[in-house]
Amino acid sequence: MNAETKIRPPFDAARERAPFDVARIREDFPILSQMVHGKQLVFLDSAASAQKPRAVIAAMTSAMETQYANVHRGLHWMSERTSDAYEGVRDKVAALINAPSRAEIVFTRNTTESINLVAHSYGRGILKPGQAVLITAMEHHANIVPWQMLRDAHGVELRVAPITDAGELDMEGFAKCLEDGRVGLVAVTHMSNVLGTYLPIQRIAALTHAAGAQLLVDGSQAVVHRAVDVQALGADFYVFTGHKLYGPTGIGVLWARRALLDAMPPFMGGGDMIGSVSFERSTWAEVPHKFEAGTPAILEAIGLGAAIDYVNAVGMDAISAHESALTDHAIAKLSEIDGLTIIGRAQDRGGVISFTMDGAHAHDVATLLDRNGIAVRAGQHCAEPLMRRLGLSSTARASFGIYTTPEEIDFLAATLVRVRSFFQ
Amino acid sequence: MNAETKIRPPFDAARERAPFDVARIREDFPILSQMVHGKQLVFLDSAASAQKPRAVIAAMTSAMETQYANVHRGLHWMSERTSDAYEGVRDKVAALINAPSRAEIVFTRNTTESINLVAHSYGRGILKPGQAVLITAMEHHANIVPWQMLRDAHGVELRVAPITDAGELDMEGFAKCLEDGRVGLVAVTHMSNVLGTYLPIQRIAALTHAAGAQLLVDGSQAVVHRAVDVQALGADFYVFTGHKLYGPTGIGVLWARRALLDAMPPFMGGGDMIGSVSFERSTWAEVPHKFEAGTPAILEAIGLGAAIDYVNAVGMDAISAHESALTDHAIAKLSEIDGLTIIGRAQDRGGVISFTMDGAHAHDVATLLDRNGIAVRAGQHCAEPLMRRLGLSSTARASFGIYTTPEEIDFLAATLVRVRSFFQ
Amino acid sequence: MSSFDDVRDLYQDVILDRARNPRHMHILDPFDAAARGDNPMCGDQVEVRIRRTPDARVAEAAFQARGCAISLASADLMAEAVRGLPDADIRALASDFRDMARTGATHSATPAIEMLRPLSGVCEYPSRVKCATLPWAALIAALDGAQEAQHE
Amino acid sequence: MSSFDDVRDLYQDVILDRARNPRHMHILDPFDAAARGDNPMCGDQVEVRIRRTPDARVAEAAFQARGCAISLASADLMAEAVRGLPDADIRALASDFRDMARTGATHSATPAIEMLRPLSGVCEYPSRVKCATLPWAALIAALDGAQEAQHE
Ligand SMILES: Cc1ncc(COP(=O)(O)O)c(C=O)c1O
Ligand SMILES: Cc1ncc(COP(=O)(O)O)c(C=O)c1O
Repeated sequence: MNAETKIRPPFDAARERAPFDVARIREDFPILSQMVHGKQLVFLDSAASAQKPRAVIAAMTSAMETQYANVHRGLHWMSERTSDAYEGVRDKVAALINAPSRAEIVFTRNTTESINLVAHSYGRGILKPGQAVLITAMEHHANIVPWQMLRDAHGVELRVAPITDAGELDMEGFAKCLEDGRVGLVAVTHMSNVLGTYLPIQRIAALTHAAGAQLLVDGSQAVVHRAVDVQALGADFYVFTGHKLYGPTGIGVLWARRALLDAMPPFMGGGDMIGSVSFERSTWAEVPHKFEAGTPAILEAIGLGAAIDYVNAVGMDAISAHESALTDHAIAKLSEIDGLTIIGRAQDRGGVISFTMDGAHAHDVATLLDRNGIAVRAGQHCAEPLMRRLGLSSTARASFGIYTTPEEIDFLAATLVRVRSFFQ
Repeated sequence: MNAETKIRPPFDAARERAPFDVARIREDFPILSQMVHGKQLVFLDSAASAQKPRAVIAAMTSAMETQYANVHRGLHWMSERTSDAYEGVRDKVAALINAPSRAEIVFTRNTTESINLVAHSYGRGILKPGQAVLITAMEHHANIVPWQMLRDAHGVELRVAPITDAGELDMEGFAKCLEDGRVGLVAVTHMSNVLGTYLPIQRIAALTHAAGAQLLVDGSQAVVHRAVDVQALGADFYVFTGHKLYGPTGIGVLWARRALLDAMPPFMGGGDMIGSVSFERSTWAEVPHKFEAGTPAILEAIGLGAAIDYVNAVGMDAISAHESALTDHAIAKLSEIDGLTIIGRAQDRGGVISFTMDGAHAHDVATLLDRNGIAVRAGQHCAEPLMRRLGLSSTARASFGIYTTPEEIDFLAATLVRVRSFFQ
Repeated sequence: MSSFDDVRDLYQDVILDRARNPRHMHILDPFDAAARGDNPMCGDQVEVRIRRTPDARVAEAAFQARGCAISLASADLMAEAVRGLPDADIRALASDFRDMARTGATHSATPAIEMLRPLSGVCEYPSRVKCATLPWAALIAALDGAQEAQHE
Repeated sequence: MSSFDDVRDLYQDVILDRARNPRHMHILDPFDAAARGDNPMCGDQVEVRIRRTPDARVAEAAFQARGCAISLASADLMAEAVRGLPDADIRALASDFRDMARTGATHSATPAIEMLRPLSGVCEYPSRVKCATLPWAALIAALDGAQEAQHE
């Protein structure tokens, strides 16, 4: 944690010391005052994508209005300033996850591209046919399909570690998957987007490394809800997506240890990622540029930087405490509802709650909630194999963010009671 | 053009009939009133990336403030409306380039990703080792490096069609490259980002198809300056990037004929691109979704839609006429300057002018211009092999946009005269 | 207490009743054609089976499904509406139904489409339209001799 | 007429003079070590060659280059500044120079760094810093026995 403190930019001190004030935070999110079907919006779909604070909108607007040009290429003022702003976000990301070096931060479109990049460059470049990739039974499609494509193209095996009925990783089963020493890469979610389960990454990392494999952690959900320290976790790759962290769409992050990035061949080719180009042969730029072909998502990186500043100013620990309290409150409230079943009961869990309701399909539940202004998600949540494992075809899912209030959860619970009687 | 007229959304009629009024247009671009080094900004680097009109900024801001959620996944109002907005942009893009179907419009990050997608999915999926990809000697790195990587991974040959000293495609040389019938794909720029040259795409398409190959056209520059009709051109793939078309970064387009997209395997795997997923086997969604893995650049697509509405409202033909006049004016003015050489003298050319100056390196020229508020680019312009072909190590490049004025060009010319004497 | 008045255009009594007590949700055996429809985004699945009359009309249709009230009610009403119809009429009906689900309006006013009209309210719920049309996609696939409806 | 007063911090007379008439831009042959530096973004190239004294100092340095005024002047002043120095001093000088190019300030005030001080103005022009440091990267590569400077 020392390194982290050193790298992190100074917070707005006044703000930092202020107690967590959700009413004040809500004022930072213009969309929260919108009406939906004539009702006040109650946005409980942050796990799919979070809303954006004014600071993010302002940062992007201000760049477009006052300081914009392509990066890395220009000798003129606008280009220099824009490059500084873009590159500066690498430092913010590095500090956020306590990465040892800004050069290890690669910008992508989203988590999905980050994982595909690794599946392509590390998968085809470093893994050998016959080796295996190990995932878990609770992964998002983004952490399944790229490995299937790698398997089919490159002849690696895809293994799946089992989970328990409580929705936790079956650690014995996981260890067994590593036993034959053929696993080269383990790729697991840090927090399940369906069950809310946090995986014990440090233990997983120890087992993974003992088996001689590398560890990729999908931080899409976790990085939003908790302070993340990739070094303390023992991850080798860590990926996440900007739009769930209150940032814009179109920007994601791949962090990997420098030695891995250096060893990996590039993913896409084009401008900005080259050393020199001739028709016969090209050489690659140093990391991270080697992995950023073409004009990057400049404005989106700037927006992500503002989002990181924002959560830092509020304080990741305060956010975490707020969401923990909300989650406990929600579990208590929803558990009282007759015929409602909460899916997953992991010890260590975050602000994502999936549930089913007897006699009412998740779609119908979601539609009725929507007509009351409440946005929840219903379906398979891009985790079809997990749903199959749980013996479910779909769930409704309420997920919380920095701006969620206990009153919203009470309203959700009250409305669910009405939904239940509507369908009975 | 009939189909085009039919598909295109109705313009703001009043605006459409108004004569092209550059002063009024400039008011739509807040950044143009910025000062740089205490001087009025004269932005002549639009070919690297264009500035953004208020309409684009407003569309993105408004989405974030009033109507945002993840797409394709939600049953709630915010998600439905956001999906409609995102999907609606496909229609706008299809109309812009007169694509036969909205399902043929794939959103990517930028031109570079679009070409890499084709190099990967069409290249590895359809082309056979031993076949060849034919490019030209005036391509941007984005249309060189992906094919080199394909060559090295998949055993196709990379051929390069020669250009003339005037900076045009050598049509005889091009035809010769097709003679042995081994070329499976031709990939050419529509307009050179260094020379301003437009390539005769219809003739190229005829030769390409006669040789049994498919044609990819890199429209990064052309689509900004001219009305593009992919069907009239005879292209099979057409790619461009949003940020040069007055849209945000982080969004690009791949158009391809449906039959090609259907035949191509996916590029990246993850959410939103699947039919169904099991650990054993996954199936893919229909096009275009098959090629859009993960949360797309939603806000950026919305911004691109606003940019397309904007250029439509001004009128692509009016823009084209304005820029033609500017280019003629600039060529006349710059040609008067002693010791200044304009690079390339193609018959059909657009608003991008590269030049060198005796006794002054392009960097030094760019720095001195910058100190006078004038943004030009200097260097190799991501086209190292072209520079080598021209026997140059770098050029300065002035490029024009919808907001460029003759007075700005006069100021450029006058300042260049001063630069020349400074270094003499 | 829980009237949800503003959703009664979608969840009409007929729909709720059919969803709770579908009349045609059973395994038809023997059968002459069958096909599945899947909506992988949400996990809905339906299998439609038909038996033919000697003159190639649909003698009976039945389904098995996992899905929401809208999809169950739609499947159930569909099974009833297509009984006794020749393929051509069923195709026309499917197309009219699809339009109704999207726009609320129909081209014809046959008894069959009238029976389906309680589902017209779905047009106000764009993301639910697929729930209503999935059984029809499966039925048409069965008529076509396909095993699976195409993903939309 | 064309004073461009505000760029005189960068383009001092020494710089313009050295760029126009470099004293050390020639092919040194024979030589003891050589390395290239490339800036592919902008097309600049430099090759630096050195000849050693019997006691392993730099007897002479010379360069061939294609580049802007800043890079030519920097290479030319460098060739002069490192003459007679042992490797350790050259490395220290290179590091001091790099800092000066970035920040305008130096750690030392040796005659060698003083000779390079006219280039300190480049710190105000962030995208030109590389132009000034490229010859130094090539020189250090030559001292290291490498053939090419690393891309930054
Ligand atoms: C002709 C051409 N092709 C490709 C590109 C690459 O575009 P992007 O960097 O947005 O991928 C550019 C612009 O840089 C270009 O001018
Ligand atoms: C755990 C997890 N992994 C991956 C993803 C994919 O993120 P994206 O769609 O931004 O690539 C998500 C979110 O959808 C997620 O929750």
